[in-house]
Amino acid sequence: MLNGRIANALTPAVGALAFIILWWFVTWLRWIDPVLLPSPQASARAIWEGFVGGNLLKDFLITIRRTLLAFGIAVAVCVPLGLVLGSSVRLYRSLEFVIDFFRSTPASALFPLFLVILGVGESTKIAVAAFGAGLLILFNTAYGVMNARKTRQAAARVMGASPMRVMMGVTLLESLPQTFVGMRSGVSFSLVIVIVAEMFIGSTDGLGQRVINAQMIFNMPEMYATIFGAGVLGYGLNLVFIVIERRFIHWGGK
Amino acid sequence: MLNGRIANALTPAVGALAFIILWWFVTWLRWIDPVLLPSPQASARAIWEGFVGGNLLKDFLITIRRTLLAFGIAVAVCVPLGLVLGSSVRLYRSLEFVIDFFRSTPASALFPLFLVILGVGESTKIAVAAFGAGLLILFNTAYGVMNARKTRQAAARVMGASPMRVMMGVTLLESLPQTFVGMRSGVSFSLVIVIVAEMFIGSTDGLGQRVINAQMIFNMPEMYATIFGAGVLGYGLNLVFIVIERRFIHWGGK
Amino acid sequence: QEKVKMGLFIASSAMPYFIAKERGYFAAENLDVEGIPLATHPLIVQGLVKGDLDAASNLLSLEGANINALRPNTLQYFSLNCQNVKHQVEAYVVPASNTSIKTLADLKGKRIMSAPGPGNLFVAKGVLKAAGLDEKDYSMQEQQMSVHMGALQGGQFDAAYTLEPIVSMMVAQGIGRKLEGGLIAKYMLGRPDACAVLAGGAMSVKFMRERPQVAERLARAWAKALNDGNNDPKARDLLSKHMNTAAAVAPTVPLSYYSMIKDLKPAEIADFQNLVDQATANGLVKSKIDVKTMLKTY
Amino acid sequence: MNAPQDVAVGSPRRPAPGTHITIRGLTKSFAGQPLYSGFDLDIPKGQITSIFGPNGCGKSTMINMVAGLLPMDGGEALFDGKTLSDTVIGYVFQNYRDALFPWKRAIDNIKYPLRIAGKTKGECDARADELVKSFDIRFDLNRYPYELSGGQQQLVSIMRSLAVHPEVLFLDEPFSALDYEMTLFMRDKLQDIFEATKTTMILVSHDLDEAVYLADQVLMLTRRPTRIAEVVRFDAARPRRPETLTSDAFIRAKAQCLEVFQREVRAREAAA
Amino acid sequence: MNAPQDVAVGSPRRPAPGTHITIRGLTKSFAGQPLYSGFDLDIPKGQITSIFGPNGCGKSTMINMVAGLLPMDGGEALFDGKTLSDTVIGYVFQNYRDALFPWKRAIDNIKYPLRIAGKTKGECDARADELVKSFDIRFDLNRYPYELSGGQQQLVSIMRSLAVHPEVLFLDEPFSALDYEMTLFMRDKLQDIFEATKTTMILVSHDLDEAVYLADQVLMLTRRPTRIAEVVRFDAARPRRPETLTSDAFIRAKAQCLEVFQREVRAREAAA
Ligand SMILES: Nc1ncnc2c1ncn2[C@@H]1O[C@H](COP(=O)(O)OP(=O)(O)OP(=O)(O)O)[C@@H](O)[C@H]1O
Ligand SMILES: Nc1ncnc2c1ncn2[C@@H]1O[C@H](COP(=O)(O)OP(=O)(O)OP(=O)(O)O)[C@@H](O)[C@H]1O
Ligand SMILES: [Mg+2]
Ligand SMILES: [Mg+2]
Repeated sequence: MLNGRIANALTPAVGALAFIILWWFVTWLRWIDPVLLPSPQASARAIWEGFVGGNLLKDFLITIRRTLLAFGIAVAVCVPLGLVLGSSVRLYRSLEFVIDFFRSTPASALFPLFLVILGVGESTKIAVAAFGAGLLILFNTAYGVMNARKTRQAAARVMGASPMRVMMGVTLLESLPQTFVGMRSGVSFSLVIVIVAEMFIGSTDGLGQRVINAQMIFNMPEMYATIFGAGVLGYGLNLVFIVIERRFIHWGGK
Repeated sequence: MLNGRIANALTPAVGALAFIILWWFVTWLRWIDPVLLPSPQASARAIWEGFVGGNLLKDFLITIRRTLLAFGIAVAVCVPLGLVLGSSVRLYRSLEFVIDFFRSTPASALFPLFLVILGVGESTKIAVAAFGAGLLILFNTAYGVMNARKTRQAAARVMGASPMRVMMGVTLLESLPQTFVGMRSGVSFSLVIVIVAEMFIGSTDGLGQRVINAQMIFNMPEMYATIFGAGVLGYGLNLVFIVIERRFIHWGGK
Repeated sequence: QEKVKMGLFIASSAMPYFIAKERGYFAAENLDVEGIPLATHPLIVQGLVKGDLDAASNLLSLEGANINALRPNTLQYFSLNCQNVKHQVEAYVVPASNTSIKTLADLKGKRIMSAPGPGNLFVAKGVLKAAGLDEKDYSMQEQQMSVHMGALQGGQFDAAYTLEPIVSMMVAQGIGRKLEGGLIAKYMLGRPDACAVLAGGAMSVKFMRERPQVAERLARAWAKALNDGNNDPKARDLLSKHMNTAAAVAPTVPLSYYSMIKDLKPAEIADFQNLVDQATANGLVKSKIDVKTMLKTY
Repeated sequence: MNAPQDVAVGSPRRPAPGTHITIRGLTKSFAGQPLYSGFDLDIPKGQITSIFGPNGCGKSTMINMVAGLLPMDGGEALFDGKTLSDTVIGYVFQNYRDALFPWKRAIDNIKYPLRIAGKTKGECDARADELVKSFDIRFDLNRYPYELSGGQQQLVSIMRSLAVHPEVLFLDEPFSALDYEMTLFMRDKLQDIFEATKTTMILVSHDLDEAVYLADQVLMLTRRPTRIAEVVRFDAARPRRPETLTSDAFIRAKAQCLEVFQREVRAREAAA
Repeated sequence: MNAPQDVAVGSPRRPAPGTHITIRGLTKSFAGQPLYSGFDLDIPKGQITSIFGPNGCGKSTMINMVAGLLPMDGGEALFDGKTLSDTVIGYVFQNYRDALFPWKRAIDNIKYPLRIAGKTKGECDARADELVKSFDIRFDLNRYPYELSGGQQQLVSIMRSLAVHPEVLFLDEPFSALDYEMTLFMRDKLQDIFEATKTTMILVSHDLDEAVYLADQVLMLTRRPTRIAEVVRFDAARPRRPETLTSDAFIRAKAQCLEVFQREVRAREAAA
């Protein structure tokens, strides 16, 4: 029982460990020039120095803030929208063009458009990330609803639940496993776009700006350290969902 | 009956039309300076000229080729892998870090790494797109398997189907609705990364290179025309899946 | 024919490559030079380090200094591009309708955008410092070059530190007015005719060591191309064809001055050293480096 | 592809007095094959109507349409002058497994219709307690539905349908998964509830004993395209008890049902 | 929380001669509550064993474990010296709806186990035809399962389990959704198949008539933690026909079952 618990807790670490060992191995064998790909130790040192001396922590927090803001907006708008669209296949089909269109357009190509509309401030970065993440969430939620069995919604309806109640109390929960997949895609994507935006749209802070600055002055340990930080952050955000999912979506696959 | 058919065929056009009308409206009212956001007519003309005079068609085809190659690799590798990982939750959890890590890292930040490994040729663009799309497909397929009911797999097993047969004949089909969502996310993402890669790495052709060139010389009609082309291409690729889905995944939600 | 891979950063400073290619100078040396466009300089450096690239047509000087500081003997410049008041590549631009800003000093308290990257920020700020403005006196944000025109026109910024050909296009389209150009030479190096080296042609040391004859032939072809670039106006036709310069401004857009290392005057080398030293002091280059070690005379 | 309109036995166009649900001109086809065409039926108020018919004759489809869960191709169903949405309905799905909410514990599934009806938490708890006591439930209702056995799930499904004192109760093979004792117990329970509340009940069952034992009238359906073969009344006094099963009236009614059933089945077989 | 190990009636540790499935020391608990602990059972070869017991006593769980669909916490099940994977099994799930493949037409569902067994297309078609004829199927097997009524789905599920001439056939409430006539027909059909093939059959049923009518022995289970209350043999000659239902032997066996059942139910109730 206890052993099981420990094993459970350690499972997620296996991948991380294997990944770092592989990284270490590649650099140790010098398969890749250490100037181009620094060792995990060098990157770890850069992270440490960034936290202690530099303002890595600040950049970290700023990026998290932007990501969560963007993601929050995306969820608030696109989960309900996805439920509504998914409930009417015809409605969804009629809007599918726009959804697939923008899903297939690089966020970086849309920067100019967002800049034109929202200016160069903070809001553009958040808006473009919310937009990108929102599309994924919308898409997944709508498909979750379309692919869900209809019996339970019918059951709620026949018990006299209002359409709103059916939607929030049944349809939402019915599509939740897929919606969660969408949210996890969305939170990662939101982080990705925030970082890209920080790289390319006038930013003086955030992980993206650190990445691009480190890259420009060819400070590879710093660059990979920051990328690694971003990846870990992404996993961390996903972890929140994994935990919620385990707690709340116990019925998946039952 | 016939009316229904026509309505069905026209449904997808509604969104596209609304989108173009909105675009036209915004530029017509001059809410946004036409130098920054050209009208749909101007962009249409640019597309026309690109097809007739320029080599837009060639760039189009090159981008399609790269996208499909990357996507094909991603599907071939990641659907089976997703089935295997999804069948064992513990295995998936142990690798989840790596999957979520890379899902949360911008492809553009990974270009240096891919360049280091694969050099500056064509293969890098395809590899990085296949990698990005593959992660999404893997993630969706694995969750499709995890969230699928287990009864049918049990039924196949008890009828004496080999594990391989259960996987390909039942697990795959059981998770297909979600796998399809993953594939559609993947094909769009693959297109996005190919375009971004064409913008960034060693490319003398493709839609991405057109976008960046047009952007550099501030040829906005050409830029938006190309982006529009990319978006339509993305919808087109999705359309293939929508059609296949309608034909083959008739049991979704039943 | 010997195969050579050359990294390109698509900008007007890549012109020598296109001249040599189109006018057959490479072919005359029996070279098959493949140009590989890469959108950021670090990717070019990476290619040179790894050996995917043998040379680069226009690699930022600070990138070169940096990699050589990190990893001595990685690459050497065999030609440099000088910019100064006569060859104005960089400039401060203000909206055309704005008449209140007449000198750099008037930028006090303004919102400024700069070309992106630490190198550009370094010079954009360095110039203003030399003009007497402290960093606190203005706000500066970097922006992708592609949004400079839109952002200036949209009124989101009061001024832009930007580069050719954007400067010319802003002026030609009536969006902006050039406040002052050739800033680095004048303000940071102290002489209007100083040679501010922002980029140059580079070869990897590995390439030069392993295929010295090929390197030499490449340099010979290159020298011819530089000569055309400096003196033949018709070479500019290539700008709009290959280097993302609008046809309207291509004939007149200012370009930097190209020289092979052997043609550089000692003062110009000293200018180069000066600029690199300032960058080093600013933390942009890891450690102090003697620029002569990264120059190769052909 | 319209089959000739059947004249439903005992269903004049104008609803008979005491009718609760009036079905008129019900038409439905699947994949171009007609299931119902112009089907008329009156379901009397405050009585138990059993529906008895072969597999696939459209029993589930009919009650689904009447309860508004499936669109009709044509026709209408009226609820004693009220609209469907004003009527409190209880419904036990044939497919009970898919109709329970797996995200709610069994007990919360039972309380769900009470919540919908706007009852307070106290009222919900009280009613749930009452149900648990009355059905003498011996398994843990704090489990999730997917942790219950088939019969337990069906029992929860029945309790849920009864929670709100419905005006009309649809029961689609409600006892199919219950054990021997529970089935007997539930028949009597249902009868008790009926006597106490006079709820209109529509019971689909393949167990002829059960169908007749509980019913005021047994609706005998034919194979598709579905008609009413006959409506057999069974007027034995309530409460009916196990002895009823051996009473003359019961045996007569059952025999009549069987005869109609055999006749219809044979007739179709001959025709086929 | 270990309940005292029950001594299973009629199940010595060494399998009785003619045993097909030997279950020894079966242990299973859910959520910390024991369901089986040290359960022993011998299922005789070439006989029909009915399992009769209250809802939630673990009938489905037991046959699921024996068929390898659910892991045991402890214990083992042996198949006449063979391993489970070498044994051809037919299985009708209580949850038949979720066990059919919705991506295959009904007819292809039926052919699936034949395909698995490596039969050619021709053989599959021939066997499917044979089944369709033998079951006198009158609905369209080219429909997808979700287009069928509950009873039709169950019928398809039964046909699928019979397609490959299994050595052991597990039937978990296989007739629960079938109509009156079909149920009678299927009982006889199953008996015919049994007589022709002597397949070992394990039948879970809540219909005591059915359980006894078909069985060579009826396994009476108690409530959880589950023990064998009694094994009632019924040796009437086959083929059994409707007349059997009125024979003395039948009435005796049924009465004995009922008595055991009542006694067990009462005993537990008193204990509870
Ligand atoms: N979605 C569908 N597509 C095509 N045919 C359907 C569909 N749904 C139901 N049917 C057909 O309609 C008929 C009636 O189905 P229904 O479920 O109402 O039967 P039923 O009387 O409830 O049968 P059972 O006693 O088996 O539950 C069946 O023959 C079935 O095949
Ligand atoms: N996943 C689970 N978690 C907890 N308890 C479970 C789980 N699955 C089954 N049970 C419990 O195990 C017991 C046996 O279930 P099982 O389905 O075997 O019963 P059964 O004898 O087949 O009943 P029925 O006649 O209703 O089909 C039940 O009490 C049930 O609540
Ligand atoms: Mg039915
Ligand atoms: Mg069971």
